Amino acid sequence: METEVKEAQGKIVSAENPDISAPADWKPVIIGILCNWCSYAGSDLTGTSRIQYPPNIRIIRVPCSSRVDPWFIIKSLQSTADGVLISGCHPGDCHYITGNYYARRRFLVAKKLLNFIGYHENRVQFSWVSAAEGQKFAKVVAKVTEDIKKLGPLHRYKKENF
Amino acid sequence: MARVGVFVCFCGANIADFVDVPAVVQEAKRIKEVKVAIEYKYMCSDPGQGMIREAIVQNRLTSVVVAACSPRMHEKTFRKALSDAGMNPYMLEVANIREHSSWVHQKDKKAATEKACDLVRMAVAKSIANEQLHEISVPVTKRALVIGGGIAGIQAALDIADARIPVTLVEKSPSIGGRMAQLDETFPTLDCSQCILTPKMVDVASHPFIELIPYSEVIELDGYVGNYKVKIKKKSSYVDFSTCTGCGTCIQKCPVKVPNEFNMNIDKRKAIYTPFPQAVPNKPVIDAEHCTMLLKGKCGICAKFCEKGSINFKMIDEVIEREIGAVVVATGYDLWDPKPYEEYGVGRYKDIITSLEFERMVSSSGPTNGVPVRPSDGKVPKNVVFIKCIGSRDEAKGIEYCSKICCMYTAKHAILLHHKVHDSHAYIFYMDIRAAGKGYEEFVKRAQVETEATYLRGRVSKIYKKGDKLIVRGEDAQIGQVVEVEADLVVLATAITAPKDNPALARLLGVSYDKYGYMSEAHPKLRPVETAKAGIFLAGCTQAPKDIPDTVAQASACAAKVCGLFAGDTLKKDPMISTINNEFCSGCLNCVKVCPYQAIVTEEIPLGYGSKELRTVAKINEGVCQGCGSCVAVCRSMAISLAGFTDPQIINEIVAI
Amino acid sequence: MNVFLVETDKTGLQKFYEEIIGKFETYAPVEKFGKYDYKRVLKLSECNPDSPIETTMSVKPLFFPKTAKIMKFVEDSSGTTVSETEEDPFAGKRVILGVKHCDARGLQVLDQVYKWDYIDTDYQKRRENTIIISARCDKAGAQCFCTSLDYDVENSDAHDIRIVNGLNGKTYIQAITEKGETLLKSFSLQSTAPDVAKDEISKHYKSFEASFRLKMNYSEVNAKLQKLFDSPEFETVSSNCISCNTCAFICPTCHCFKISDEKIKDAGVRYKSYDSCNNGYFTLMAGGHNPRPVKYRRWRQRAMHKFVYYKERFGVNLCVGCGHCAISCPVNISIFDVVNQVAKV
Amino acid sequence: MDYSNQIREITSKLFADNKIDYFVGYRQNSFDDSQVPFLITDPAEIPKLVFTDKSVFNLANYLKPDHTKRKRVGLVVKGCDSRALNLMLTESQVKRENIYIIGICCEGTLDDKGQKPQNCIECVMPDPVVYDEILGTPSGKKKYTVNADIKELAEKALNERADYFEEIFAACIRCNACRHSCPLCYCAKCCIDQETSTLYNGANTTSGAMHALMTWSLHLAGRCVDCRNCEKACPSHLPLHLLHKQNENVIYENFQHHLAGMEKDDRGAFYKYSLSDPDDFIL
Repeated sequence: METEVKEAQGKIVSAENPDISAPADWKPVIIGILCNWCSYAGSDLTGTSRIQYPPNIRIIRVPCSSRVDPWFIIKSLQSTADGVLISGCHPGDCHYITGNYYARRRFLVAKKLLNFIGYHENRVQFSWVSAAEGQKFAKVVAKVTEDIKKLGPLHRYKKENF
Repeated sequence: MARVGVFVCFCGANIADFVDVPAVVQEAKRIKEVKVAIEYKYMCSDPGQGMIREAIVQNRLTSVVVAACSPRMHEKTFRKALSDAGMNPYMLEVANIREHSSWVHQKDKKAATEKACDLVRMAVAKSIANEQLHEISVPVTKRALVIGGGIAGIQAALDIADARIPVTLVEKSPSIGGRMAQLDETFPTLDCSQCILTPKMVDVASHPFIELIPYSEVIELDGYVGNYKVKIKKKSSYVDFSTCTGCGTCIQKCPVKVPNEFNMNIDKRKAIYTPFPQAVPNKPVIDAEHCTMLLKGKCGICAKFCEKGSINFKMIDEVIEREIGAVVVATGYDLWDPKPYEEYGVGRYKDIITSLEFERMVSSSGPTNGVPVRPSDGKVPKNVVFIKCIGSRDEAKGIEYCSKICCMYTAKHAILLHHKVHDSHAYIFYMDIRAAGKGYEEFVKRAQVETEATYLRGRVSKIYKKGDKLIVRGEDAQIGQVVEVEADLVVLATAITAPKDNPALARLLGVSYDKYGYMSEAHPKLRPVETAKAGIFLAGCTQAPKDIPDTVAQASACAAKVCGLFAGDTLKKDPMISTINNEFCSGCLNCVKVCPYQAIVTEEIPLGYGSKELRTVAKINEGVCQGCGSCVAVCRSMAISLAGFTDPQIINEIVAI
Repeated sequence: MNVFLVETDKTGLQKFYEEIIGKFETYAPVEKFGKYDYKRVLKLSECNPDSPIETTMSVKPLFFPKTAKIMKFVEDSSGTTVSETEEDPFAGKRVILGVKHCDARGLQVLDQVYKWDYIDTDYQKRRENTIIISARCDKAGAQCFCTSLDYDVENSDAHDIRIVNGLNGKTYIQAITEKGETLLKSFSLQSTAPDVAKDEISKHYKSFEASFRLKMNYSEVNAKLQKLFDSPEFETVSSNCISCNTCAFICPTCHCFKISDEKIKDAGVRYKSYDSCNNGYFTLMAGGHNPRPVKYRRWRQRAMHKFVYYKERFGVNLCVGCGHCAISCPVNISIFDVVNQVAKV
Repeated sequence: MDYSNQIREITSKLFADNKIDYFVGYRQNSFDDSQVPFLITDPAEIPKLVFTDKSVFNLANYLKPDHTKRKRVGLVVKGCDSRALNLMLTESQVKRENIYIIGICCEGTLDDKGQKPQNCIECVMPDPVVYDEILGTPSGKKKYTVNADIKELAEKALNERADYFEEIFAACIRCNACRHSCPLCYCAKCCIDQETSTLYNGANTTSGAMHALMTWSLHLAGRCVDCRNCEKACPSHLPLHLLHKQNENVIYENFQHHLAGMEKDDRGAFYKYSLSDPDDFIL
């Protein structure tokens, strides 16, 4: 059961802990891990087409979504990120033939497990974006950013304040 | 201690208008490892690159970050700049502040600048963990294997051999020639198929750089690009080709008659046979399934009459091995069996034939000496109905794709019919006329004008018999009415399918194939000739349906690819591939299971330092690895790392934000 | 010596505890996930320090926590700046209730290593500021063997205040150290010190001592072990050890640690965390050599360190006989069995 | 169930025929009714071998080279243990010809309190799936049920669940007993106890423990056989099965009812895929 995400009096309440809140103009940090051949190329196309999207995402390039080990997600969530987006080629389009099929399995289990231990399911999202889908990439980023903004700041398991 | 240089590009106004470049430079300068941070109008220009080179030398940099456009754009340019300055080119990282910042956050300069700063910080952090990488060279065996001796295989073999590269050509049947040898004339020029094909077949047989192994199959392929080992099973022909002169006496004397598959079973051949008179090699083989001597141990007439004593009933299959560097797959196509079209009476009415049967009939060397006849009564047909898209573009009964050549060969058949039977009339039921190609549309026009064939747009719903005629009922969509045509003969333009052995062969070769059984190219547009497995190329219909000119073009492209592969003594490869630290490897070999390229093999290493006991660990085959990183993510003990995208590099990026 | 001894009963003791919890930062064994560990308590009802409770972890983490920040650092163009961490969360004035005497003894043993060579000021401060109130065990556990070692359990001075449940239904609160005495006095308790109390305490000890299942001759074992470094028995006794490290992590006297840095952006922290010599690569060196690659060598190190080396260097046995390790061991290896079996020859 | 005598007989024969170098079984603990793993190389020790419903520990753990040095080993396995063994075989950790397996058709073990533990109640496969010799009568595969704890937790509010797990991770002391007691954690170097702390949080902080336990459970996802060696070894008594069972549920429901190690040559769920795997969670 997911808790209702609350937005109270101009403050954004953390989805995982109602005691924590942030001002309404709080900006989330999202780490995007993109496969080189489809999604990274797609995000480049978003740029070349000058399609605008929210500036909260920081993109990391990997060769294939199958390179993404679930602990990258955990590490990201423990660092500055409030959310993670991982994107790869559509099923069947993987530059490396089958990489995204293996990745898809790991992502599903990791996402469910993270949700189980208390991360809102929208903290970690996945998408298939092809090299031609510049528009889709912008839409995905906008959606993910919007979702995570609603969830408020992530505070659990953050590295202790240095 | 890392010494990083950061070079931020204005990209004219592209970056500078939306990102505060000097602020990014200032931010970069705050990072501990950054020893120099410079901004410039166009980093990719000569002066820009010059600045990078100069800074590398002056500041004794250990890695370089260029904050500019996408790495997919100029990574190579800047790597070269590093190289020119005497630095390992892989010590470069590109922060994509144009496509990922200035162009997509044009309304918020502050946020775009912040993001650019983060991207630079990430790139700096990653570059600190970069390792010096060196191009990998793999030795090559300069011999190509061509599988299939149709026009695709012939063309590829000849082109490669002409470049003085030895070729082994493996053909399943006793002769090369393939489907093209069965054709009478070819569209759109109507030149005789045999006339243009046989010289090439002879060239193959006589080429000093081609080793032709007919009547054989590939049974095993090992190794990787440049270094394959292939096992070829030479089926027993029971005829010693080295002594056989091809005189043909044995064929004449053989008492066993068997349906002739070359002529689509319209006539008969002998149990010892050559598929067709111009066969190459022109040596007979014994069909073990039908030879009475082999089946029952009686007969042996052929051996009695063979002056050279070339017939050896005790001959057995032989496996030969070759070391090769590249493979061209050219296995051609099969024809779709129209049996599911029950409403047409396929199988019930003898006078419904397939297009290739028609083709054999109109061939002057064919079973009916070039005159089409009705299989039921041997009469020459007057009204012939051709139905296109039998199996093609039919999700319900056949396959979804268009077989590409049927429109053209049906037009050809209309012309051939007209030539052979002057008072005949052709009716052609079609869905569309797809005549894209040089001279193709003109050819269809010619067929329509010259033969006055009736083109009827619509599907045939039913065929039934009325007397000795077949009544073809279909819709003429142009007038919106049901039409019925009285036909002497119905010719079905059946679809092209992948050879039924294709999936098995694809698995054996380690290349992927689609749901229809066609082998998959590496990229549908930009790498239509290569497969995902390096060193294996596709020619002709083994990849998708295509006509002769396309097939020949693809075959020549394969040859160019093979020649390119063999151009140097070694192959040069991108070093961004996986490596295994075998001390960490626990030998679970799950990496082997997920590798799409079979690039991971096993090796035995001592159990401990100086130990005589061995344990099995995984090992990356550098020649094959494409650097996807699938293995890295499944390696639980972190024994595998992917150069260029190592765990420390990615984690450095994550924690730098 | 002037003995400060208060005779009271169950209710008096409850009142005493309540008063302590009200006045001090108090820790006591608290249940969580079905086992007891020392946690901060705010109400007496949260814990039950009356009779000693078998905790999984010893009291060690309150002085040598499982992880602690040892410094902070910031990196920028001027280089790396190191700074102190914020205040030590364990440095305040504290009282710990319900400590078993073996646990308390463990701290005494640890003191030796912390004041030798490098003086760990954090540890010293935590020790100085803490008062340990110990309830003497009524009955020995199945894995206990504290009475067989080199220290006087009856007159142990490892804790500041001792609570004894007399056989006569009375309860006795005894100050052992000056710190303890000051505390008791500050609670306006009077030393009644009747002789009967001393007798009761002594009687209680006798019955406690009689309840031990495990007994050994310490000096003999110690003497023998010194010569048994090459004993093949180590291999046998460690055969079913799965090298899980549990024993070291929960041991009241194990004090090995590792150092790790964690960094985000340009700032980071250096941590000191528990480690264990049972870990396969605890001794792995940068060049790849590992002097203890197999588990029997690691077990030998563990046993010898506990029973020989530490004694040689500091004059006290490192093992305090609490039996924590044997209880927590998933395959029930007891250090008692190990040393006895090796020394049997 | 008591197979002590049969096991002693088989073991004597194995040693007599020189088929094994080690035998791994159980022996009675000296002072209570629990049992401990017992490795023997000497047939004289055979009389000490026992097997009853107190034989809890998953002995497949002792096939790790550290314990039996890749020698020929005979061992006793219950249903869950044999599934782990199956995976160890698939993952080339042991050679089939080097082990002699006595499979027990398990009727469920008993914990310290004499109760049947949860994993035995919910056991899917009490019979051995790989063995050379089988003792007892096979009762067949059982229906898979979703663990009650998981259901209960999944129904809780997100922040309650988060609080609960934060307590668990805070209580972890990162001794890695869980990893060492797991037969499938055979890696020569485990990523979660590697000292590369910039990659893996090396410190025993709550976040470090969360990272380590999560990664560990994901490495066992689709491989865990629910023997609960880890949980029994955990000195902090953490309910580690929650993580594993959660993954098992997701995998069972989404990936063709995959259960680890049930069949010969079964790969862990992450080392294969199906084109029809769920895609609906992906944007």
